[in-house]
Amino acid sequence: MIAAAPVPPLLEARALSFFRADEPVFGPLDFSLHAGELALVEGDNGSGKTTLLRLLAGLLHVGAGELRWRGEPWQREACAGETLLLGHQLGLKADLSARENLAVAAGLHGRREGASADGVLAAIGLAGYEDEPVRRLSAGQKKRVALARLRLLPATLWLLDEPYANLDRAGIELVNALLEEHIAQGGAALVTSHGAVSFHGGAPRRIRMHA
Amino acid sequence: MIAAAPVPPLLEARALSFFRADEPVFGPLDFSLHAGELALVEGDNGSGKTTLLRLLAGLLHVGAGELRWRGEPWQREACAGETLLLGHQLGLKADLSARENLAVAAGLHGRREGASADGVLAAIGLAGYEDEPVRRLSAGQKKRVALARLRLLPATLWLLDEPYANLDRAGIELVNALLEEHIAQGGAALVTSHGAVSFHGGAPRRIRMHA
Amino acid sequence: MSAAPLSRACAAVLRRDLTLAWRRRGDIAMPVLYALIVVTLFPFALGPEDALLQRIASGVVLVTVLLAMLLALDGLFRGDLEDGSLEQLMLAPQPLAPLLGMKILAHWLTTALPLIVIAPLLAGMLHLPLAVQPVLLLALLLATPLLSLLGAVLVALTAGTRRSGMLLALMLLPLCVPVVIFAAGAVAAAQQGLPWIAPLAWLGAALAMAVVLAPLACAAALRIALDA
Amino acid sequence: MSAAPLSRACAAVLRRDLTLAWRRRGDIAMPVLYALIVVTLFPFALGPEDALLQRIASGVVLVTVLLAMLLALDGLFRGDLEDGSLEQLMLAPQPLAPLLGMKILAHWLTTALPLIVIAPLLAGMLHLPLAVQPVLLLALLLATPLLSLLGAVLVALTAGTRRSGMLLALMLLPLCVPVVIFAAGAVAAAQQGLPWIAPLAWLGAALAMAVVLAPLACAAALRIALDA
Amino acid sequence: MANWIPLWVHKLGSPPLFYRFAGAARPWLLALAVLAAAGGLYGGLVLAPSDYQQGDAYRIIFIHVPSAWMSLFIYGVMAVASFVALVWRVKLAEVVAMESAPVGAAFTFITLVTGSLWGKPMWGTWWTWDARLTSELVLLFLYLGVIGLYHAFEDRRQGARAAAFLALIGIVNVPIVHFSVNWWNTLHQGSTVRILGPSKMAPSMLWPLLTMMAATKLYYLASLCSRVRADLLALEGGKDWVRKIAEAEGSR
Amino acid sequence: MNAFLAMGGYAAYVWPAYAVFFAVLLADAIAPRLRRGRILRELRARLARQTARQQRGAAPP
Ligand code: HEM
Ligand SMILES: Nc1ncnc2c1ncn2[C@@H]1O[C@H](COP(=O)(O)OP(=O)(O)OP(=O)(O)O)[C@@H](O)[C@H]1O
Ligand SMILES: Nc1ncnc2c1ncn2[C@@H]1O[C@H](COP(=O)(O)OP(=O)(O)OP(=O)(O)O)[C@@H](O)[C@H]1O
Ligand SMILES: [Mg+2]
Ligand SMILES: [Mg+2]
Repeated sequence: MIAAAPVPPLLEARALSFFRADEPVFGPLDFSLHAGELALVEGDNGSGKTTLLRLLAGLLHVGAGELRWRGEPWQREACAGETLLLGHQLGLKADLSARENLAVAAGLHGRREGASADGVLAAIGLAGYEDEPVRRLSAGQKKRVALARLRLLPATLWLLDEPYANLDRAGIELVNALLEEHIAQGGAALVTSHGAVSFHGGAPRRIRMHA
Repeated sequence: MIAAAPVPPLLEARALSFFRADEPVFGPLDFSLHAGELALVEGDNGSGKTTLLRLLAGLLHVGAGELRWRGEPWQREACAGETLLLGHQLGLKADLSARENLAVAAGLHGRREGASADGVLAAIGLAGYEDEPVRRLSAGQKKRVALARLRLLPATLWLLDEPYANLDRAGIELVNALLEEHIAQGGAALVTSHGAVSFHGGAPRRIRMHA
Repeated sequence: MSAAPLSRACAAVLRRDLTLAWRRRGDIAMPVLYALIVVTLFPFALGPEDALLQRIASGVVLVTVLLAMLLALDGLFRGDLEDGSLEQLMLAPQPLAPLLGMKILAHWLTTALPLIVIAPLLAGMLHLPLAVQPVLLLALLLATPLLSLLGAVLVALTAGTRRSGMLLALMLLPLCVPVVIFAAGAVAAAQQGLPWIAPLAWLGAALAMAVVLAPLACAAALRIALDA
Repeated sequence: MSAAPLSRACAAVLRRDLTLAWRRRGDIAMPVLYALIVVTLFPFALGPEDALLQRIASGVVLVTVLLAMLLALDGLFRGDLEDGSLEQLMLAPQPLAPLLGMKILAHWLTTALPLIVIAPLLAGMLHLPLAVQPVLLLALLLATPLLSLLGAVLVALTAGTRRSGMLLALMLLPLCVPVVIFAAGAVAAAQQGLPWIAPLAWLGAALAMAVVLAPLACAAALRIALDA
Repeated sequence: MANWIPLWVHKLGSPPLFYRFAGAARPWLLALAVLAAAGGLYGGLVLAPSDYQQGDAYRIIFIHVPSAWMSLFIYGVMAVASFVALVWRVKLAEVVAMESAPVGAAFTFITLVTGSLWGKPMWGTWWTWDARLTSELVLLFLYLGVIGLYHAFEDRRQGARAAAFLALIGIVNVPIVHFSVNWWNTLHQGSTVRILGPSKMAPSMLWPLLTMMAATKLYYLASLCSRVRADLLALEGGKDWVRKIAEAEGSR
Repeated sequence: MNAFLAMGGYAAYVWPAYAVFFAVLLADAIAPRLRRGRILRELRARLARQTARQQRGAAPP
């Protein structure tokens, strides 16, 4: 599947860079990501990982270089329904329960066939917390609710910014399992992380950012 | 040093617990910490690690049980000058530069003999960023500024809540080096963390929290 | 890969915001209390002459309601911005404008509507003649959604900045002035027994235009404000 | 293990807050602009009769200044609370009350003082007689720090909550009322050529008491509000 | 000899005991309140003659004045309970203070509405910015501030302590508001009020008034009992005695 | 009786005043009862959740 196929890559960056106040935040970057692939974005603190992910999600403008989506020039409308971003801020309303938060997300993105909010929450280790307002959850429990969203909504490309932070060991296993399942179903993912990621499904691609 | 000495422990908890809405957040907890000791607080997400550290810092009230400081009943005034807390929120003003942030902290706590803001920042890997407003730093760079504060201010007891989160490998090494130095100088520290902590100076004590 | 249809997405956003408002129903009461308080302060500051108060009643009520709305407007996107849900909304597969329109509608329902409901009480406390009150209500019913819509665009523009509250007030004022002039004009005309339809018709026309254009402008402003 | 002496700690806090205010000097202008806007709206809402405006001038200026201060008060601890610096302040080795006193002082210097500076302009816009203006200024000089101090206690109480803004207005009103009565009383007396010292003397006495007690109450309130 | 008093107070301070005590006392208090109200209203509305100046409109007095007194009295109770709650951290005192506030607000509201209904025929206006009326309005704001602050907190006990603090600051304000009658010498409709000063009041009007006063006090106690009971259940949700009650009611 | 209800021409003021008095106090009396029911219902739900959690915790995941 990764072989030089006639299928264009899902996402392709050519000499991509981003500028803040005319200074490059990350240098010209070349990479491509096919369906069924996982890429790790690596780099020291401040090297621009978060910035890259926000750019790929469509929140920031491309500074220079080119970005292609399934072979076409990248456009927000084309990939909005197929991309999910998990950022430093989780995007959960603290006053709503975990279940209600998932319902809102499903109202916008639709839901995967066969997936239900309660089922996803149970799978992620939050059974019994469905009706608790998110504000009462600890840092790691909140992160789990955000991960549950990934599993509930349909999407091809996942952009995960430090998904392992704040999670205990069981939580880290869970993220790995989620990623494996997603990749196996033909999805793609871009993940930033500092810790050693022990991903089971083969060595992931690596994208290095230089500070 | 850890042997049954006549010196009372720096910090001692007896059947300590904390309640929210009359439900225990963490169970009765017994531990003691001597000068020159490091204790790791371990537990799953939501087991009450953050809560414990905030309680020990004096931000929360003891629910039940007893807390002793150098053999005396714990009192805020007695240990305020000797305790430093590094929480999920770093306590940095985003509009001030790293150097100015450190100056404010030193204005309140005084500073260690021989330590200077610029020296500490350089040691922590932020040379060249002294005058950058903190808002322009990345997640890991902010964390480093907060760590620099630990090194600048005099204190006996450090309470560190997930100090490794958001840091790259060099940053993690740095935290370990900081801790070793602090312990070697007769300080004590309580550290929460999920990741495997490879602390060089001997096996640290462990305090397990049960969810 | 089936994004939800627009109508379902709009319903989800509206329901979400109304649920959130209901969870914090104490907050709904706050603009109302604020208005009540401001109106209470005036007799203390001006002295309690009934004739004087009656003369300025409609003006004070109008200004007060606008100020209370202005305060509440500030929070239109703040919460969503802080916890990252606004980003998630911007990444939704549906066009952003109608979703924001729903947010504005929910905001109007939860802040302006309660104010309109107690406006007669406020007016009564300042001895506004009973006959003028329907006109005041009509003016408020047209003026407040107009302000909500225009305000939302400005709130969106200031979303990326920290100093939003006051900046917002500053930017909203030039927009407030014509609205106040027309609304006060209608009430004053009614108080003097003159025809008062014309100024209200102008307000209605402006409202119709704003309903169409403001959500689009709001979406564009938001994308600009967060692009950094 | 040498905690800094109290005087140095106070200086550090004061310098920090003034530096922060200077970094965002745009924000300092905001209450001023807000007050200007509110005062501008009144002639539009009431119609431009000079006699009427002159009659209500001092009252409107007083209420406006108070409302602008109230808005700004809301942010007294917000920033520090969000980024965790308030916690750090509470964990400082010095007693909390004087440090908070410094914060309140800095806040008064950066929000109320600019308002007092432009108060003559506002009063002039509404045709307040020139002779009365010194009394108005004196009243404001006594009333605003009093409100800053009392307000700080209430802001501290709401520090742990989300819905601070409007709730604060509600809680502050009963404290505002006597202040407004005395300040307006002095100005009204001056406008009628009566002696106006007595009400100002009361304000001064209250201020002296508040300077001593409010920081202590503020510290106690903050510890209560953040204990969860 | 007098030893049993503090002991008794201490015992009642324990939530489960007070819960049972309040449950037992409430029906009696409520019955007495209804009885007194029935008697007072019969005396006030039927037996008492109409006033030579105000006609029958004065009969509003039998609810207006007791409510006005209660609005001040309850604030006093709330302030005392708040003080106890803050200084000794007594849970029951927190609950009493916080559950008094809504009742006090209700009586304040009644005073305002009945007063303004009385004012229309007597003064020709529903509302006027008289010092006494205004200070009653400010009292309502004080109550609402306490209630609002209490509910603004996530943790109920913390909210109770914060609101108790506010109630105490507010009590400083009560005399200020009261004296504002002197400082703010305006229309001062108070003189109309004095026509019926207690000394001048005929006994046939006085006894229904006093009976109604007793009725409102008893009602307050009854209401407080049921409110405190509900609040204790919410606060002590983790304790066994509450669980037993919950399970017992659930199986019914 | 009619004379009593007419209140000497002030019926429009006296009776609404009494109505408000009783309505407000009635609402005040009913509110804690409703709240009590709600609290107990929530408590039972929480207890059920807790036992569910404990059972899961006892069994290995
Ligand atoms: C909204 C309007 C009104 C409000 C808020 C109000 C408020 C009060 C308050 C707070 C008190 C208790 C004062 C104290 O014990 O210190 C009181 C007492 C009283 N009010 Fe009113 N009142 C209003 C209108 C009226 C009217 C229209 C009348 C009759 C013309 C009236 C007659 C009385 C009388 C007779 C007392 C008992 C005075 C006494 O204790 O000697 N009130 N009112
Ligand atoms: N809002 C901002 N304004 C200006 N500069 C910024 C802003 N946010 C980040 N930067 C700068 O841009 C660079 C890249 O930041 P970014 O947050 O993308 O890094 P990162 O790789 O995610 O780092 P970390 O691992 O610490 O999270 C950093 O040097 C930082 O100082
Ligand atoms: N503000 C709050 N109000 C109510 N409950 C809370 C609050 N904060 C945390 N909790 C609850 O208290 C428990 C302990 O939370 P705490 O944040 O101390 O956990 P933690 O061990 O730090 O977890 P994590 O590793 O996820 O950070 C959790 O079950 C959480 O749901
Ligand atoms: Mg980052
Ligand atoms: Mg934690």
